[in-house]
Amino acid sequence: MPHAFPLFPQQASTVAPAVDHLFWFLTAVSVFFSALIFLLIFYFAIKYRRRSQDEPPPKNQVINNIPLEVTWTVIPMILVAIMYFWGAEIFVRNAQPPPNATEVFVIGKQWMWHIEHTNGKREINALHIPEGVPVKLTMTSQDVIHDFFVPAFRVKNDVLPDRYTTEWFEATKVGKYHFFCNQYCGMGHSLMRGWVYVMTPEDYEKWLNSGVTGETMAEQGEKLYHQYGCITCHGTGKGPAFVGLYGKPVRLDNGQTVIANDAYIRESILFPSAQIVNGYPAIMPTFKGQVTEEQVLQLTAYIKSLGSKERNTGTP
Amino acid sequence: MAEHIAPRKLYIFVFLGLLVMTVLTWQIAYIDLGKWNTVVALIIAIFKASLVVTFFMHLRWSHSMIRLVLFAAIFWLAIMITLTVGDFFSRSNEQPWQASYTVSQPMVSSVKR
Amino acid sequence: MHNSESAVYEQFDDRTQQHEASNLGMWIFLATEIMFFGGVFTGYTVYRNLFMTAFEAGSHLLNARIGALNTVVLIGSSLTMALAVHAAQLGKRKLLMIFIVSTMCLGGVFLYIKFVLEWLHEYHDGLAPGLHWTYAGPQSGHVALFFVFYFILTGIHATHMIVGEGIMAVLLYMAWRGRFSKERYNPIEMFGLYWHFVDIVWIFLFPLLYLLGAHF
Amino acid sequence: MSSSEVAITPRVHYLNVDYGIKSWLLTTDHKRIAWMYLMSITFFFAIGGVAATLMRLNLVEPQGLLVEPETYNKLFSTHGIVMVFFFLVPSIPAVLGNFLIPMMLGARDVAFPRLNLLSWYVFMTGGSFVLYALIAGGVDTGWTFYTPLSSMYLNTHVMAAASGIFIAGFSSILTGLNFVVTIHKMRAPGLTWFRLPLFIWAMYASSIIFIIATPVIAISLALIVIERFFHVGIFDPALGGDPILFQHLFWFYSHPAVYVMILPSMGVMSELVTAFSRKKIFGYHFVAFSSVAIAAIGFLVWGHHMFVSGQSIYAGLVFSALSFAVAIPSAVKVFNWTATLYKGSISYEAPMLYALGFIGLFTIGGLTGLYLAATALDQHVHATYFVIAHFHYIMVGGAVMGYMGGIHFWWPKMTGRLYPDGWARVAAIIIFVGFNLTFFPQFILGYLGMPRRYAVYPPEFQTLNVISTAGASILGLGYIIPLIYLAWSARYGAPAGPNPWKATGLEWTTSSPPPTHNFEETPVVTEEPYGYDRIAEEIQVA
Ligand code: HEA
Ligand code: HEA
Ligand code: HEC
Ligand code: CUA
Ligand SMILES: [Cu+2]
Repeated sequence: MPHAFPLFPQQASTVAPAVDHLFWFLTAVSVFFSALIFLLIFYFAIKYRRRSQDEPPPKNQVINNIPLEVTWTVIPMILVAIMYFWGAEIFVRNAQPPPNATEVFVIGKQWMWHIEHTNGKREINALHIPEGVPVKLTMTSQDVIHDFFVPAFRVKNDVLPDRYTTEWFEATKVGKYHFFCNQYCGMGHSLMRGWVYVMTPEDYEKWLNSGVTGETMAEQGEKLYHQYGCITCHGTGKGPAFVGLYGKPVRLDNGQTVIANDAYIRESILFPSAQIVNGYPAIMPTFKGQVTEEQVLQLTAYIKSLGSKERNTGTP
Repeated sequence: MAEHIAPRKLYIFVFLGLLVMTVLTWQIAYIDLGKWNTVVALIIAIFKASLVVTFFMHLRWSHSMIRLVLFAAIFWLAIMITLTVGDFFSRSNEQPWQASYTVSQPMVSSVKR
Repeated sequence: MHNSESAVYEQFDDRTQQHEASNLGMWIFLATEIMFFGGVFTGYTVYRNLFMTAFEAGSHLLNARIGALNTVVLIGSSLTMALAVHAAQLGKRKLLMIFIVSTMCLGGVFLYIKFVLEWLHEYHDGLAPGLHWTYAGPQSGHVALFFVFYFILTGIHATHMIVGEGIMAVLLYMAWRGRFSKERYNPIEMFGLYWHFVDIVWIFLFPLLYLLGAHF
Repeated sequence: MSSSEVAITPRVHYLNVDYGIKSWLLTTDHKRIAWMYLMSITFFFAIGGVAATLMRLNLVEPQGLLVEPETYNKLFSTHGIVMVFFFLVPSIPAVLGNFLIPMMLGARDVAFPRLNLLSWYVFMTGGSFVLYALIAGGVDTGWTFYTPLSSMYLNTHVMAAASGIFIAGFSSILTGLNFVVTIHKMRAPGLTWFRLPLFIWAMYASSIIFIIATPVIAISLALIVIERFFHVGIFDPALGGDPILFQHLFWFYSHPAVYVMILPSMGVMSELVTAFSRKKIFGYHFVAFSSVAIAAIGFLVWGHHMFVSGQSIYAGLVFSALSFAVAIPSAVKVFNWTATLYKGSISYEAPMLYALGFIGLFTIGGLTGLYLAATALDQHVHATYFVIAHFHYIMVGGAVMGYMGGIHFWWPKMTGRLYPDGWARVAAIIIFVGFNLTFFPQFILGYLGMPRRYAVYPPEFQTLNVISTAGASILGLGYIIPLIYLAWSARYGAPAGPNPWKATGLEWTTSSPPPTHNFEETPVVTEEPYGYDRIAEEIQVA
């Protein structure tokens, strides 16, 4: 049976009203021009209809009017310029997560969403977030391209294999909202969806700490650090120490300097030979195929937890 | 036909020019110019190609429409390459992966063999 | 049948119109070829800049001397092709045939070097991604990417050359049958454009594939 | 036409000079080749339409009425691939362009008639590959073939479908090449560039796109086939490649390709609007150059399909700005057509109904394109039904309407016979109503957030989907009616006479159907096109 049938999506994030304002502006422009053209066509079509088959075609036809041409070139130009800057402003804002945002990690795979919070709490096809707090998703895929789309928040971004993309939002209304995989990813594409639960910060806190395995992502990462033998090099000086690595510039042996962010650490684990730290031999084996994307995120969380204090080793 | 017939000698000279430039580009590869190696090699290649186009392909004696066609193709190819490469090398740190390649002096190449 | 006197197709008014039309058509075709190769070149440019060191390592596994040799061979064939058109313009049938044959031979030499002295070796050395890949140096995956582009670019180029050899065989037959004359040599000229274009592609492929990074 | 004139059909014309299957399959007559294309693309349109019908039926139920998601994926892939590459891209160029360009230029044929025939064979070869892929089990890549899904994960008939499009691409290239050379070199004496009908300008602009863009789709699909076949990583990140590179190459073709679909329709519009309002086109130069501007700028905007793909945001901003720029020449055209009606002598035969429908629906489709070009809005509506509605408004409401209008306008010239105008008007109105009912609800669905390519969907979207499906059935009916009466009229229609609409243009000066070489003698052109004020005097004299 047909459900209640909405005509406009809920607004549940800080950017949603901004996007909707832009939407209504474009709609106003569109309605104006469509109406203008429809009315003119109807008016001309009736006023100048051919009254008899042998009606002589009009003479002295107006076929050029430069001021008119200029007008209807310049006015649309001004309008699209407004649309452009308006859209760009929101777009750029959407591309910059606030530094204090709560981090959540999202892994897409055919055809489910795997979500992990920094304290180690995991969920599948569901995302719990607090109201009024910016949340940043760090997303990656284990197979093909997916896309994480929350209509009520008016944001989406593709989720790519072998790469991190991000997306952020600040929910403004407690409730339950759809999220969809919005990039065609094969057979189960339309089943790859779930719910975002926006909770009051207190409820969220309660939810977050209920039924957790007891290990945060960083703790799990530390376990892996021992389990995969990272410690045999990185704890012994054969490889650079991790203390204070995160977020700091690293000098490479080819003279370049890179920032040790999530992507760099991920690459160091999966493709160690791509970038070699200056002063160290390229002996680190690749862990591609051994550690999952999830474990990479945990290792990264561990390295992050070691802080970005001044580095005492690593870059001679 | 109202076609221009170039003297045979011209073709031989062009050929010799191409020959010289081939040897040149090959030998320069053994000199370390840093990132300029590729640039120099490409410049020489462009010179060679223009020789072939101008003389062997008779562009010099052709209708300007033909030049326009050639120009258009090169122009759109340049657009395709520029805008595509432009995307890859302007990705910000938040969308990293490649970003770490471009923090500083991305073009330096100094492989030790 | 069109003999050399009535060598104008019915849709054209005269020979100048016909010649200009086919010349323009051929150049437009070459424009599409530029874009066709251009797609691969775009990919190459992107990856080459992303994976600079791997691409240079890959390039060093190719034999620049053979590449240079092949360049010379192909330039030579371009010369003989230009001379073939020249001979056709002057209506010298014998000379025309000689030059077509020499172009075909030089093209054959190029293909021989390409297939037997290069591809076969690379295949045996485990440098053929997807078929036989044993390279174990650093960044093996990205070196493989270089070789993928190497094989695609040289492969498309070689395909063009093989097609060219086929067309030349037909042209040779036509020349032998006396189908060309001072007035009617359009096909030779048009084919010349094609052959020179294939030469130009190689002129770019040689430095881009063989000469990456310094070879000292 | 006035009934006093007796319309006569010439005794010998291009359709009856010879008979038999061979006289068609080996013909080099551009007019017969146009017919072969017409038959082929109608066939493909039916396939695409059947797929669309099944899709719409399936979407009546949130859980899917008919098929499994797997089959649904094959349906929309088939629909997109067939409709774009085998129906709409070749539609106006290969049918009307082939038929009309030589005639409008006063030429005996295109510059390379045998190449023209070859392109039809190439097209059909490509088509058979795709048909094979469909019969053998289908393909479920979507028409966009995004990697690594298409190259590494799907095990349907991706290679056959990709090869089919690769091959058909060469047909486009050859057609475009033929047209450009024809327009440059085969114009009748006195036919200078600014005396050309605007249809020719539009065809010229789209031919440029054919030539420059099509090779790129060919090579990108070839790369997919190579990646699939050899398992090497050109686009697959697991093997070192980058999937976004594929998207760049794909859209470098596919965005210009959308203008290949609309420009010819715009050309048809300029002919129809002038003929049925008996007026010279308003702002000839602006309409002519806007075609070229659309073709040229259209090459710079492909990244607007990739705003949220992981492309650099700076690139996104540049592509967004350029996309807005390309809207301006389209706006100029719409305004000039509207102004052409001013003080005209307007009549409403079926082609004109299609033309007015085109202007309205194209305006809506184009304006919603602006929503998509605005980066922040696209971040919400990208890959939702809003996009689906946008491009169906332009491609079905615009391009297909233009195609239908053109077919109705030149049908008397192609067959020498008139179709029943009453039926034609009814069909045009049914199509218009059905169309809006089908696709307008999709704008709302899209903004609500319903993703495209969804076989099953949340129940609150059901009502709008049901409305859309209801519209689609009306629309489908609307397309079947012309099929019937046009086929009927080709045999039983009244003779049309050389110029049933009293239109200007060289094609109307020769008999209907025209003789094999179009004109008894090469026409000489002495004035600008659309000289309806001159006809005014002629009619008065008569
Ligand atoms: C014939 C086909 C056609 C045409 C002509 C267009 C024309 C335009 N398109 Fe469309 N488009 C498609 C077919 C087409 N499109 C398809 C098939 C897709 C989806 C592909 C896929 O993903 O499967 C798509 C997707 C698409 C996207 C990507 C959406 C997404 O996936 O996120 C964008 C984004 O910018 C876009 C923008 C535009 C713009 C700005 C125009 C402009 O050219 C429109 C210009 C026209 C007008 C503006 C109207 C007339 C003007 C007036 C009446 C005057 C008033 C004007 C102003 C105030 C400016 N289109
Ligand atoms: C030129 C292009 C074109 C045309 C004409 C159409 C026409 C139609 N399209 Fe489609 N469409 C696309 C191009 C086109 N489409 C593309 C590119 C996509 C994206 C695909 C993808 O995501 O990859 C798409 C996707 C698409 C979707 C979204 C699917 C999804 O994302 O899940 C839908 C849904 O409603 C749809 C519906 C329709 C309908 C109802 C028509 C109707 O207008 C069709 C009406 C026609 C008929 C009903 C047939 C008429 C009948 C006959 C000719 C008689 C012959 C039949 C017999 C004798 C048996 N189309
Ligand atoms: C055989 C020794 C060895 C092992 C085992 C090893 N590494 Fe390393 N690692 C190195 C060396 C040597 C370097 C520095 C050279 C380089 O960059 O490759 C390094 C570099 C790194 C870096 C970059 C550090 C910087 O300062 O920029 C990270 C991150 C890293 N390793 C993570 C790991 C993780 C996580 C594991 C376990 C899953 C691991 N390594 C296992 C030897 C090792
Ligand atoms: Cu995952 Cu669609
Ligand atoms: Cu587009």
